[in-house]
Amino acid sequence: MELGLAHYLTLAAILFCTGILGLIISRNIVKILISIEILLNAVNINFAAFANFADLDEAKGQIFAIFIMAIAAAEIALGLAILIACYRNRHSVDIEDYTSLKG
Amino acid sequence: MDFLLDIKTAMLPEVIITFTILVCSVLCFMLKQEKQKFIYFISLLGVIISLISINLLAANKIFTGFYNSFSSDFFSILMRFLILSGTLFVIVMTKDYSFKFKHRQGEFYLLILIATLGGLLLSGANDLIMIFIALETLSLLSYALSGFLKKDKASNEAALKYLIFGGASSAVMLYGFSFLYGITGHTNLTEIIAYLTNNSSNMMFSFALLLTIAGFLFKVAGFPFHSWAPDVYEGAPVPVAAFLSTVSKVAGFAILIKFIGLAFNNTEAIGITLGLVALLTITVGNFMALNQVNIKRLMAYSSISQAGFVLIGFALLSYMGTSGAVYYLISYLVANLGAWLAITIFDTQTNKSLISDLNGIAYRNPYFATCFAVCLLSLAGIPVTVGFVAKFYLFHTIVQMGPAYLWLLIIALLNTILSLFYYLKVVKAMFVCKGADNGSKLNFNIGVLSTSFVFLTVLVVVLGVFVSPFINIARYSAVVIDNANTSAPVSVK
Amino acid sequence: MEVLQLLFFGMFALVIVVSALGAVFCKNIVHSIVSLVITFLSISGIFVLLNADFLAISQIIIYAVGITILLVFSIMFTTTKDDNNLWIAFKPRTLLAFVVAGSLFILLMFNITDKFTDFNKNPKLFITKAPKESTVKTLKEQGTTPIIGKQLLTTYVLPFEVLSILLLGVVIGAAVIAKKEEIPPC
Amino acid sequence: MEFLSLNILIFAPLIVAGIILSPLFPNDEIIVRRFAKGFAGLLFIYSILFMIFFKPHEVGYQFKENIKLFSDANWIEPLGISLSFGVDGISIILVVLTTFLVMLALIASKKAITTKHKLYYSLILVLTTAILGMVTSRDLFLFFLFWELELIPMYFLISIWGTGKKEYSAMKFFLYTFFGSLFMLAGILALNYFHVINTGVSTFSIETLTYSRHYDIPFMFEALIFFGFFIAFAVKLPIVPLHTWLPNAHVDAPTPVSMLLAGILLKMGGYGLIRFNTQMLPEMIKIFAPILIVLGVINIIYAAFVALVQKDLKLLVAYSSISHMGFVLLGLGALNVAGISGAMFQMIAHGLISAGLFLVVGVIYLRTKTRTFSQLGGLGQVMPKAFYFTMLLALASLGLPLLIGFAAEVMIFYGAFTSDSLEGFVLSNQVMTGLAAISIIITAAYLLWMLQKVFMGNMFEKWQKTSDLTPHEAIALTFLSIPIVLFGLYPEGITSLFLPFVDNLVSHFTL
Amino acid sequence: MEFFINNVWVIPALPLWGFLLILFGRAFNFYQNKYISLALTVGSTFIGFIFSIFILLYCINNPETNTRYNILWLDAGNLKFSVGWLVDNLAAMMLVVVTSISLLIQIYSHGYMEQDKGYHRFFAYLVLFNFSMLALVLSTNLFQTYIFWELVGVSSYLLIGFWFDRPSAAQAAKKAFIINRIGDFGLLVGTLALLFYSLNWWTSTQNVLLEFATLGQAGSLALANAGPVLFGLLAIGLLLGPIAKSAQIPLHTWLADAMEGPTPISALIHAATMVAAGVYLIARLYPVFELSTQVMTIMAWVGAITAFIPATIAITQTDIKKCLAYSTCSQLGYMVLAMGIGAYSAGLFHLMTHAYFKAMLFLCSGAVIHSLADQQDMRYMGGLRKKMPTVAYTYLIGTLAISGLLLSGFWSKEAILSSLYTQGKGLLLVIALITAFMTTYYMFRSYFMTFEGEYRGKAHFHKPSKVMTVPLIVLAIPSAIIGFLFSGSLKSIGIESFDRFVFNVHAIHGDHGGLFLPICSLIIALLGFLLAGVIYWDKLTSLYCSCFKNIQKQITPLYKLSINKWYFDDFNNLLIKYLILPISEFLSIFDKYVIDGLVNLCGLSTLYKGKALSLLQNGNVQTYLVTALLSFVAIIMVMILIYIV
Repeated sequence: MELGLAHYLTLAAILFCTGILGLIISRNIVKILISIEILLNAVNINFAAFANFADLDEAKGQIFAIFIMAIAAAEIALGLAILIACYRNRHSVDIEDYTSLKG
Repeated sequence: MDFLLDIKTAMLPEVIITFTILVCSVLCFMLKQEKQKFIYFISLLGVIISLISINLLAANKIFTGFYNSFSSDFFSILMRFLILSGTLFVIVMTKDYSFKFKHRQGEFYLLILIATLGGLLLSGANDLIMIFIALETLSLLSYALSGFLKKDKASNEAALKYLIFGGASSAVMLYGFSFLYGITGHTNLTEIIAYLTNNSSNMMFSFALLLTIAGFLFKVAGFPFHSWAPDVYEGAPVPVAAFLSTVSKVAGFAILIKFIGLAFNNTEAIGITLGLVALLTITVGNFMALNQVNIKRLMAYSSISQAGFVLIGFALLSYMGTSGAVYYLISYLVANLGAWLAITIFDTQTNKSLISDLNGIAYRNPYFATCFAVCLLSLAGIPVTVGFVAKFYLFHTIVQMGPAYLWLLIIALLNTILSLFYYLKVVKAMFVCKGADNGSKLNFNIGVLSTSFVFLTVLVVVLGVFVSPFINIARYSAVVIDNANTSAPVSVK
Repeated sequence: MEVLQLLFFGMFALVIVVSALGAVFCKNIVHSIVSLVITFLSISGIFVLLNADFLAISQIIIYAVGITILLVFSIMFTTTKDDNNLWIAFKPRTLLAFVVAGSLFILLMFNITDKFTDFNKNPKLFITKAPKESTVKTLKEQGTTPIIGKQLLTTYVLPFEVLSILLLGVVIGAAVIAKKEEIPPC
Repeated sequence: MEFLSLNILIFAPLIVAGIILSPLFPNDEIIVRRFAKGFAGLLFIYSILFMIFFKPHEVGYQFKENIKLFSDANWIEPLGISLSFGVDGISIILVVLTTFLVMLALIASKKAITTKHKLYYSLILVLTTAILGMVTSRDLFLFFLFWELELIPMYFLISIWGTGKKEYSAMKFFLYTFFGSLFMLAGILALNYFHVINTGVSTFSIETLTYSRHYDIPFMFEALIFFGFFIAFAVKLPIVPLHTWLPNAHVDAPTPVSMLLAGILLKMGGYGLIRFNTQMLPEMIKIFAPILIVLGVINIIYAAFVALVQKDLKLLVAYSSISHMGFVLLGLGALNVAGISGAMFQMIAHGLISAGLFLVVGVIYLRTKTRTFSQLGGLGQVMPKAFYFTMLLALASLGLPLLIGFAAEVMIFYGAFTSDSLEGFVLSNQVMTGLAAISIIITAAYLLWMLQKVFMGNMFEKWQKTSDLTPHEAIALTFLSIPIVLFGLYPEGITSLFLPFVDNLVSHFTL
Repeated sequence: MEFFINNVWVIPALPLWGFLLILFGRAFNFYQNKYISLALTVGSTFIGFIFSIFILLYCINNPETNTRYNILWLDAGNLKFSVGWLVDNLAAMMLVVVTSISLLIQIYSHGYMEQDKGYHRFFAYLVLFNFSMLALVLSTNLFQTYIFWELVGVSSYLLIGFWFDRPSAAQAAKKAFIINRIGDFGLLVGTLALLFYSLNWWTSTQNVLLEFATLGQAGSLALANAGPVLFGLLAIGLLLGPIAKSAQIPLHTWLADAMEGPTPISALIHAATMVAAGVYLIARLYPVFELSTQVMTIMAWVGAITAFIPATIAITQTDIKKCLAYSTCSQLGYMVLAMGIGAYSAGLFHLMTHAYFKAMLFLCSGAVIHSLADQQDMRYMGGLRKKMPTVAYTYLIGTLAISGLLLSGFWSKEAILSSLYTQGKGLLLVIALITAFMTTYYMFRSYFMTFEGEYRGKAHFHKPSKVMTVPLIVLAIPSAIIGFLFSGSLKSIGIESFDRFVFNVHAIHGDHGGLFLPICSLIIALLGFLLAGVIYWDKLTSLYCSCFKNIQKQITPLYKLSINKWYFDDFNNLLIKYLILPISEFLSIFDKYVIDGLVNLCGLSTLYKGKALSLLQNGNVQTYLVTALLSFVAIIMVMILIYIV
């Protein structure tokens, strides 16, 4: 049995689930941002796979993946800026300390 | 493909906004700190011009620009009008609030304008990528905006939570987009609809649709993805909270209706699930709001439950339902803006946002209290205001859909009582409870902020009386979306 | 040829999964960043397999290099003495997290393989259309860049322009938030 | 004749309330009160003109109005809602009763209200508009709008000027009635839905939905609609299981407000039952009449027994008004001319009497600052005028002949006894009316016990120097006792107004 | 003569007019002078008296008069209630009785109430009572009677509670009104039932609803429709009204307490007029009662028991007014007994005679009390014959009359006894005779205790004024001779016997059973006189010998029974305390805690649900994510389920 779309989709699904897992489990904020990146990468694989098997003529999937990469970069930049601002105020990177807004 | 034609017919407000963005960004760098106030006038002017430019657009035909990635029909014009008026009032709010930003006021207006541009594009976007980009501009900029008060721990925390939650939900949405792309092979909505009309939709499609709707539910603070809203509204600066609860919510609804349109012709499974989500949103919003102490958190939960009501309109999967939802959206926007204006006035002058701080204010500032009470009662759905007519019309549309939706009607009706309880709690605090007699008298003199607040309250009452023009607008826009979803793409450029 | 491709795919997939799990479950943040970089690189390999070469390159440039440097810088800024025990929160939500991840995976598989019936390599749910030989020719000679370039500036010109404004906004926002407050001279 | 326009009658109080609230109106208490009282008097005279020019024998609405806002189309054209008012048999008398009681409430609120006068008087006037609008509206949506509008001023009136745990009871009142009105909303929308299905035109006007309804609604839904309206009016006209808001609201409301609450707001329940449940859904009322009678009897007996042991004067009067409103239900259940006109008459009679009783309770509370029976006693020697007025009111309330209460009770008793709506049930009409008749003993018992405990017997020394009625209260009480005696002696005065309407209404059932 | 018949409405209208004048006069303080109120009251009653005399004369010479006039008062669909006035022999007789007695009592009460500060209020109430009594007498149909029946009850409430600052008076007034109300309940339900079962009679013949003239046919139709048992119940319901109003056995306790009111009131209302209204109503409803024999026997037995028990109680009474009250109660029993056995005219005849001498007795006791500064207890009186001879002698005439010793009481009581004899009701006859014996005993006992022997009281004595003694004398004349006048023995001079006059309607005609009965009743009366004299008269106490003493001891349980008024009062209080109040106590607690509790419960439960949900919002973004994704997965599952199903 040779390489098909299903393999890529399963790979993307596995990666997506690990990203979600990491998102919820990790206590370090940097790790949370990392898992968001993993999520976005999983989606990229998905798009690339569909582009390859469905329409290589216009490769719309790949364009979408490129846009996603750009946005992911922007998001991680903003995330880290906010992280630094948070760190400057609370000197901690642990998500458990950022629970003052509740109720 | 001359873009000028597309711009003139479809995208005039977006262009004007981008122009103001560029001018402001230049000014931000050039002007020194104390002259930053000048940027306020520029951005205000830009928004007003784009507001005026909207009615130049042809309202009766559907125009698509930029390779059908952006289409402006009557519905998107209406949504853009709402978004721009929302931003107008948010900018007016920030004028007094900006003393808190010390020497970075210019950037705030800039970010607000870019976010509004995102919202405008979102309401007209017709292509999956365009939707994603517009949505992300709106979300990323709101993360930055909500974290604007660097020194304030709450604002930081709010931004952090908003970013993490937003990142996750946009990833889920993207995953849905990828499957949509996988099934249909196109990224353009009209083509997807065309593909759907000629071959039957399968479970995978509804699954993909639900994934995408999850992303929009985040934007609109619907049931599963609502828990970020209270913390962010409480932590973020007040104008940003107002921005989130009005502009970004309207933009979210604009795009949500396009996607629900996809489900119009296929299974009703989506209808029932959406109905369930809508009801859960209302009930969760109401139950949580019952014993809130902070006025901003209360407004957050109230906006969640109001979003639930609009979602009910969409869950009816028919043009009647959408017209009910659109009219409800208009009334929600006006009343919510009024309420947030009041909170800003109160917050800027007393820097407190607990309900108990509002005690007995009606006897120190009668006009402020009455206006705030009118806005709240309109949200609750009390007679003379627009909220009452909106709720009545929404329930009317639910009943028109026949007895199958009786369960929807009953639960929505019961929830109005809960919502009444917590709105009355605030009104009670203002009028009935004895305030600390040393409470300072808010200076509610004639200023831009107070005039716009009074204007909005008057609008709430006037809209409650002159109802038929706005119901017709809502019905016409619902019809436009309905045939946009079902019929073949009008013109592919 | 098919076997070679399968071999490569298996190798890449394995590395991706292991390093992704490593990035999530490593105790020390630096280890997780290193495993993250490995994931990015192997993903770009996958892209090559999917004959999306432009994508692979941009993946390497943006992710492997750009974002990793950003992460490293931010770690340097925010190292506290007791940060290395920030591993996994032993709270009920971790259990729930496994439940969610598992059920989501099963749901995805359930849907992709159309109720666990269609396991062949190209599930009929999704369109499979062979490319025209003109695109195959351009692919062989110049790769996917001209296709992407043409598309970017024709059908997707509006998102492209808006992206620029978005990036402008994010840069300003990030700068404003991250900049250290220095008392203004005047 | 043309100067008589309902719009002026309904919206004038709203405008005057606006004038009073506006900053340029002097904030001095006396001017505000005089202005409000003068206006209320004028309004009353204006409504009397309506009554004079009203032609009872004309079927359907009179003085019809349809306000068009800046366009020739109806108010909300897409939904078929029209801002239309009109007066017919039963609403003309309620309009006059409302304006009359509002005038009296304002006269009596000289001493009862000490703070925030402008807000108080404007809220009372807004309340008047709401009630007048509710009684005269010819459109279901409009009726619902005024029904909800009336809750806000009542909420503020009770919670700002009330006594005791006023916020709790104001909130309870608001939410309870709101809960009821939701069922009515569902009913209204369902009616409109069936109209749209059968005729394609969406309308909310009462006339089209009652008279020109040729299609019939499936039984199940018509029963649900009936049930919806019934719940809303059951909460308002307190029917026993849903009545617990009334004692709280009455005990904690200031005197003029509880006068209005008992005088008019309870009548809205009765008016609604006649207008919507009986006129609009005749087949359903025939099926549900037995339930009405049973509930009415329970109401009468239950409230009368509970009133026997009340420790608080105002609670006693509150439970007595629940018992009297039970008579209205009994009359309605009889479904014959005597019963329904008796119910209508009882509403007016009870309106006047309970307003008077609450005024007297207010008078006592003002002077003695307590309402519990244990501390009151022998006030008759110190306040003879108040004693005579209370005795007149108490006797009228227990149905003494030649006073207004008697004619109403007699009509209801004769109507309920001779009606056959309880055919085939184990407890026939006769037995139920017999049970209801027991109430004349218990009512006499608790009212006279109240009179004896408060006014007769030896006096507490601390009430030595309590002053008798002030001229304001005396005028208000005389104004109240004139109709009580007049219409007691000559009941035709009122019955002639709504008898043709009731004849026409009952003709629907018998055919 | 026609003039008087046609505007009979003047008789009740004048008192009403007087009442309104006094009311508004005093309310706006137009006049303070007492005499104006007096003039208004006495004037209106006097004119009424003249009118009724002429009407009586008119009725005597044409006995078949039955003029009626009705106005439609309340129209309710097929039920048309009307009000009007009816003149026939019975009404004429009652008119004369009521107007004459109230005229004299009003004059008397001027003297009695001179110093009282509530003078005007008293006369206003008095005139109101007059209006309602006269209107009751003149009413044409049962509905109108019900109206004035309650009005009379209210005026008696007002008058009993005249001195409302005295708690006992207030309590008595309330008790009187409530017991009357129980009677009204019976009357109301009876009338409703009567109307219901004979509805088609009234609606078909188009005449006035429930009119007395055609009540007979309606009654028979009702009997046919309802069947004997229901008709019996209906008749008992109607009977309940008179039982309460004329203080028959179960509902008689209010009459004794009603003595709290001023004495002229006790004389007017609780002796002569109001209590007689019950008997008058029985007379009016006779065609209905006649139809069912069981009801007649019940009525007879109620009358008999009411005659017997109060008599036993009156024996041990020390308060003079209470004694007279119980004697009224027992005489009323006689009247109802007479009505019960069909002796329609005998009952009415006794009513008339009793009205006069009982009113006189009360006025004498009033004079005594007034002169002894409100001392009512006979044990502190005595020897007043010397001090006020007129009052003493009139009181003696009254005692002779009531005990049936040759004065008017003898004739009417003898008529009742003879009809009892002819009807062959042995047991009832025995009871009647025993009561007659006891009546004479307690009447003479009260006479001897107050007027004979030496003065036992401490109160300073002052002579009763002229205005009080003259009415006594005037009243003494009718109470002495009216019995003989109408007994039929003067047929030759043209004065018809009472039953001929009133009787034209009903044919039960009792012929005189020879001389045996009168002699035996005279003997019994003498025996009673002797017994009272032996015990109380100072001249005869010497005969008091030991045999009486042990009899005294054996009958002590009986004595205790009569002192406690046969425990009726205690039974009523127990009934209320342990039956009615606990029920309402339970209901009010049930209402406050259960129904209200439920409402508060659902209010609180929503608040707690709110709190529970907000626990979920614990601030940690990862919990938000987990909850969000979990519920999202659940929603997808739901969607898939719907999809598959």
